[in-house]
Amino acid sequence: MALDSKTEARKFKIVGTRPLRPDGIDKVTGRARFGADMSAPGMLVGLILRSPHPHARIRSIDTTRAESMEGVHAVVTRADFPAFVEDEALADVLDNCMAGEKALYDGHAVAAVAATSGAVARAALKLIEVEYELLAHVTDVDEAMRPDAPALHEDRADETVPAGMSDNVMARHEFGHGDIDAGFAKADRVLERGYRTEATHQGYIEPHACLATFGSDGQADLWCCTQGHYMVRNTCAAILGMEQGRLRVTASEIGGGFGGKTTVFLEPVALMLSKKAGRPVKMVMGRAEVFRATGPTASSSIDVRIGMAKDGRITAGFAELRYQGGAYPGSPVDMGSMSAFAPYDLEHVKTVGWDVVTNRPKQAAYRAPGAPMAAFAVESAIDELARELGLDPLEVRLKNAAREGTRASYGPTFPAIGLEATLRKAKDHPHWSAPLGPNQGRGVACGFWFNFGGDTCVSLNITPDGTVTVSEGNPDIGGSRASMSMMAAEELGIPYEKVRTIIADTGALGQNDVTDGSRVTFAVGLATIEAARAAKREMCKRAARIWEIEEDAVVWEDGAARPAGPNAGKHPPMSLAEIAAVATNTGGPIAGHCEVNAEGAGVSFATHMVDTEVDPETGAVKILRYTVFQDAGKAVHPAYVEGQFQGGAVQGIGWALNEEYIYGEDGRLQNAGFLDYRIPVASDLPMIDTVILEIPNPGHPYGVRGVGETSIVPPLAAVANAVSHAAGVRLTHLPISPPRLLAAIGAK
Amino acid sequence: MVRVRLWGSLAAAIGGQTEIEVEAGTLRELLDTLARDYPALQPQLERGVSVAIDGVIYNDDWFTPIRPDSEVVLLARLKGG
Amino acid sequence: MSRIHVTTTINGEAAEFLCDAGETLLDVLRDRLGLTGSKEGCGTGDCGACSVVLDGRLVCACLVLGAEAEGRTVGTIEGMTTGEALHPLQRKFLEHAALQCGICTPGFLVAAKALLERTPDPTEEEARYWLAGNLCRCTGYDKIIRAVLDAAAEMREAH
Amino acid sequence: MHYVSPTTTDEAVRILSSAPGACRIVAGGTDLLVQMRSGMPEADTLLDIKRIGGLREIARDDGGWRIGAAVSGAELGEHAELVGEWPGVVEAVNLIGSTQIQGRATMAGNLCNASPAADSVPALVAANAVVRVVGPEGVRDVPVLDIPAGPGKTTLKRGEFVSSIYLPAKTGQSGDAYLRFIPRTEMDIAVVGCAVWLAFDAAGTCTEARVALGAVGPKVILAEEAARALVGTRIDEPALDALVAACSAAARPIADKRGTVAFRTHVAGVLARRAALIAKNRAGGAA
Repeated sequence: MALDSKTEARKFKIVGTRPLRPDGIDKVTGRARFGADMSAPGMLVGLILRSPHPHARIRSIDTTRAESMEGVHAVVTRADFPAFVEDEALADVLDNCMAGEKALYDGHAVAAVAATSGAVARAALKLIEVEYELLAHVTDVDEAMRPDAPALHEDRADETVPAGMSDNVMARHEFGHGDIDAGFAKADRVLERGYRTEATHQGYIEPHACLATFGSDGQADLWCCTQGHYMVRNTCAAILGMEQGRLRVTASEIGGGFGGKTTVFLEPVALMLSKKAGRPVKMVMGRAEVFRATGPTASSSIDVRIGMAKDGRITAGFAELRYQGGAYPGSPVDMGSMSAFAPYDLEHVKTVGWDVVTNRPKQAAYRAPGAPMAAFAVESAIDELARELGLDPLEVRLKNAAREGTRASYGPTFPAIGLEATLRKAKDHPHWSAPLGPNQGRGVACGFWFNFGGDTCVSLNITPDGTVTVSEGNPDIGGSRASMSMMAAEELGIPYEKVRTIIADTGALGQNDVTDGSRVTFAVGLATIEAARAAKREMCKRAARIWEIEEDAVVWEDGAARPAGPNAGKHPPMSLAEIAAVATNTGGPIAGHCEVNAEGAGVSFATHMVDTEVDPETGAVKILRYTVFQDAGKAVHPAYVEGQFQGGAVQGIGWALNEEYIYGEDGRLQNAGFLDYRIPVASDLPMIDTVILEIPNPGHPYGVRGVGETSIVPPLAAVANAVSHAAGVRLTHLPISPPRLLAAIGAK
Repeated sequence: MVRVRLWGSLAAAIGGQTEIEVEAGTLRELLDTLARDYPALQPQLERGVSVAIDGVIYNDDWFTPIRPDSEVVLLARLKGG
Repeated sequence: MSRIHVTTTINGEAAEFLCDAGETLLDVLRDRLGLTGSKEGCGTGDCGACSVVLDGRLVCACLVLGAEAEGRTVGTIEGMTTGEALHPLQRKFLEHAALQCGICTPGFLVAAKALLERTPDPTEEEARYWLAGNLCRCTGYDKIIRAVLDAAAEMREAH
Repeated sequence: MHYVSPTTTDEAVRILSSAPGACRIVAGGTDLLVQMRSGMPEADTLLDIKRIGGLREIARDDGGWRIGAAVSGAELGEHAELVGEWPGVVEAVNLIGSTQIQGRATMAGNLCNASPAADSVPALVAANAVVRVVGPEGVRDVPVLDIPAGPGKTTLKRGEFVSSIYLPAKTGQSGDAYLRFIPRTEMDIAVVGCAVWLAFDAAGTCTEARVALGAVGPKVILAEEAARALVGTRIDEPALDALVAACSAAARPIADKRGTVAFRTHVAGVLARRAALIAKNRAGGAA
């Protein structure tokens, strides 16, 4: 039953070890096929024409010259797509893929061509004439909230938005409990402060790419790099007005996503070009297109008020969060509002979030969407209060830490969680007591994130020679095929090497949710275990028939069916391979499968600790030492769990120090490349130490929690706290780029 | 009867009640009853909600059982990366 | 516009191709020769995913013209394996879980191999600076650097 | 578009002067190919100079060094003798981009790309380097300072290109240094750059100084006031303070995505002080 603990106490043989990943050889030899690595006979090259204006009405698009150019096989504009898409969110996705009435941001797609070569396609783009009526634009969240700000949409606001606000305010979210005024009255010190974070990009190294083939029979095939090919299928089908079953999507290897590949950009356009041209069409974004037109995360402006008693107890917490999520509703401010105070056990807490649109690209999910900026604000304020009251920042967090039975700031009561354990580990770690030199500072911060479950299918097949293949429907972003093989092998009691896991296309399995929400190891793992159990039951049944005993008198142990109960020892055990060898004779092929809406995902907490050194003359910041303490529930493949911790921490370091979307007065993105959108490079960093804690998730058979996202939540605040201590001045605006830090030092 | 806790925005929609009681043995019954008895919640229910039952978050599984003494909390629909 | 005929050596084997004057070596490798192991992450020399070795020098294939390969030697990720045997770097990348998504991996391996050929015993700092032109967004570089240093140690022992 | 790779400078000059449309020089190509990708210059001819005899050589010339226009940063960095004499120039070149960029990028290309933030240019100006320009009217030698005309513009005439750069003979007790500020540790364009060359007499007094600033004006700035602050001193604290003030005063930066006016102005002074101390140390004077 769903309400009871699913975790069994057991000793693992394979789970918790570090075998090589099954897709490893392909990836170290260059053989692995990513989005841009596929081609098809007769393939055309598709390219997109993008608006150079941040906000403009599209008066007309004349494609006749481009269409008549030699080598051009199709030109597509919004007029080629269905005029009406019922679902509002999907209608926004379509509008983002191909602008309708207005171009809403610099880089918004307005037309596309398919031609025999990239050179021809590029030339054709120049022949498309778009007549724009330029409109006033706004890119800053606070400016967009002013009632007189240029409006992107009319009448799109939720019923939650009070009358009289800017048309750019799309929704208001409120969470919390208690009476914050009463709480603040009990405080010895109340801190009020405003914080800002700039928009960052997921920064995956692989640009979006796809290859579409649309047949004249109305059936289509699509190859693409995505975090969820089932999502791609469903979204494209809805946008193109076709049946889902007529579109088969195959996920390529994916070169990073971090949330940014949980939606579509090129795919519907490529399909439409292919449909019109009658030939396969390949589309690959350039890096500048990735920055200009695909999912950055929201920028934020956050006001925090926290009351603290002299002993460090937080008496009340309040935050007002304003996130702009680009040109369409749906910034993750609701998630930010839910997670802002989630690590703490508070009697009085309230958060209010405002979802705002601006003339920027439509935000896409980015690793724990909405949470890192909220944590930056709250964890900075707590740090500042602790300092002012002369308290140890870890002790203050321990004193207020949420634990089992705490009513979360977003509503429910926590089951067993691991925050306190991460804090205690942090406190005992040698990093915490290591000496610091001049201009150096240490910062800590906590972070919280949800885990997801959702629709999941796994098909586990026993081959005639007793090896096992697992088919699952979630693209493998960071080693999940290894962890699925491990869980299948663990459950079946066979060596890891006997199992091979593949990512099946949309024709092979039922619906699978996207690889997001840290869900794969949890949900696909759960389904894999269930599929293995189904196969075991079938194998026990076959053995029972061979032995001519009752089915329930057979148990599966150590990779073999064994007679149990009164028959114990009467027959030699039959291994998986032995049962497989006679499957034809005992009822046919053996498989186990599981189709489930995996509910019961846990929540996840982390504490990060970082030492920084500041050059007070230039504002340069060096990361000296970094340690991640996170609860993984159960680490299936610890090396890849560490990798998630390290990768999230470093993305957070980039967000804290140098990454930002920079817009000019003209509303154009000024740094659409890796040269000036500065993600951390190897020489910027020390080793990232990790401490894995294992507080089992009661909702998973092995206790697994998702680990992918939480690691990006604490670093913004941890770094800001460390830099603030090193520089002797509180930094409230991310990124803490050298000019910003030097100005703050100069102003102190 | 199951006591359902509402988050701030939902509470505001029905006049500030942060807890309401509904007759429901499953997630579907809960959502259907809320939609019927509290039409002001309809827009949010259509946009989607997540439901925490005894601290565990569920999304769409209609037949998820709810015990009378369960803690039930409505949440904004979760989105992840 | 006539195409340029180029004769060159790729991974030790003679190769020839036709290309346009403005076409990059990366485009030639990927689109004309089917060597898709070199990746395009940026096209501007900022990410290193297209790292190849040209006449013994580590370069970004996206910043080399295809025509420049005439009479030169080119080494790509596809040439790193000898028969079935992985290069020690390739093996260490797997053992250390130094890749998550794997898109940057070919570039890192080609660049790291060039490092170890010049500096068989690099310090961590040397490895980090040498590889600063190879972006990885998944790993935070920790396991990559460990894999490179471990491979260096193993290769030194073998000598 | 055409690609040509002549083997003599004469042939190159002939193509450069006579080819119809725009002709662009390919040395390392690390700026040119990026610009071509962004569709900026419509080149009709790409002229690769790497196969021209002598252009990939580093040679002794009259006590100094003649560095061919196609010599890559990596080749410069591996030339121990050159590094020993002009460490500041070489480190400036070696700071440009990644290891991969170093495999291709050239000092002459860095100069002719005429970016105000070019790393090697302040170092070359401080070193008093001379550029050899070949063209239809023959060969001329030009101080580095006179090559850039403004962002993206040089004083080279049609048909001309740079064939080599000459670093003068190192004099007695002298040393050079280049420092730049970037937000990361690698891979960025200089927000501010500063090169210092110093010469001392036997008593340790600075007899000559050249200070050059990058990324704080439309082109490299030779900060003569800053140099005067050092000459006649032992590079002591008052001299350094004067240097800092003079460099900040000489800076004429703009605010852009890489830095503010205030930041660049301040950091120009900070880097000058640090670079001067390194140069002094290299010249043999104890820092």
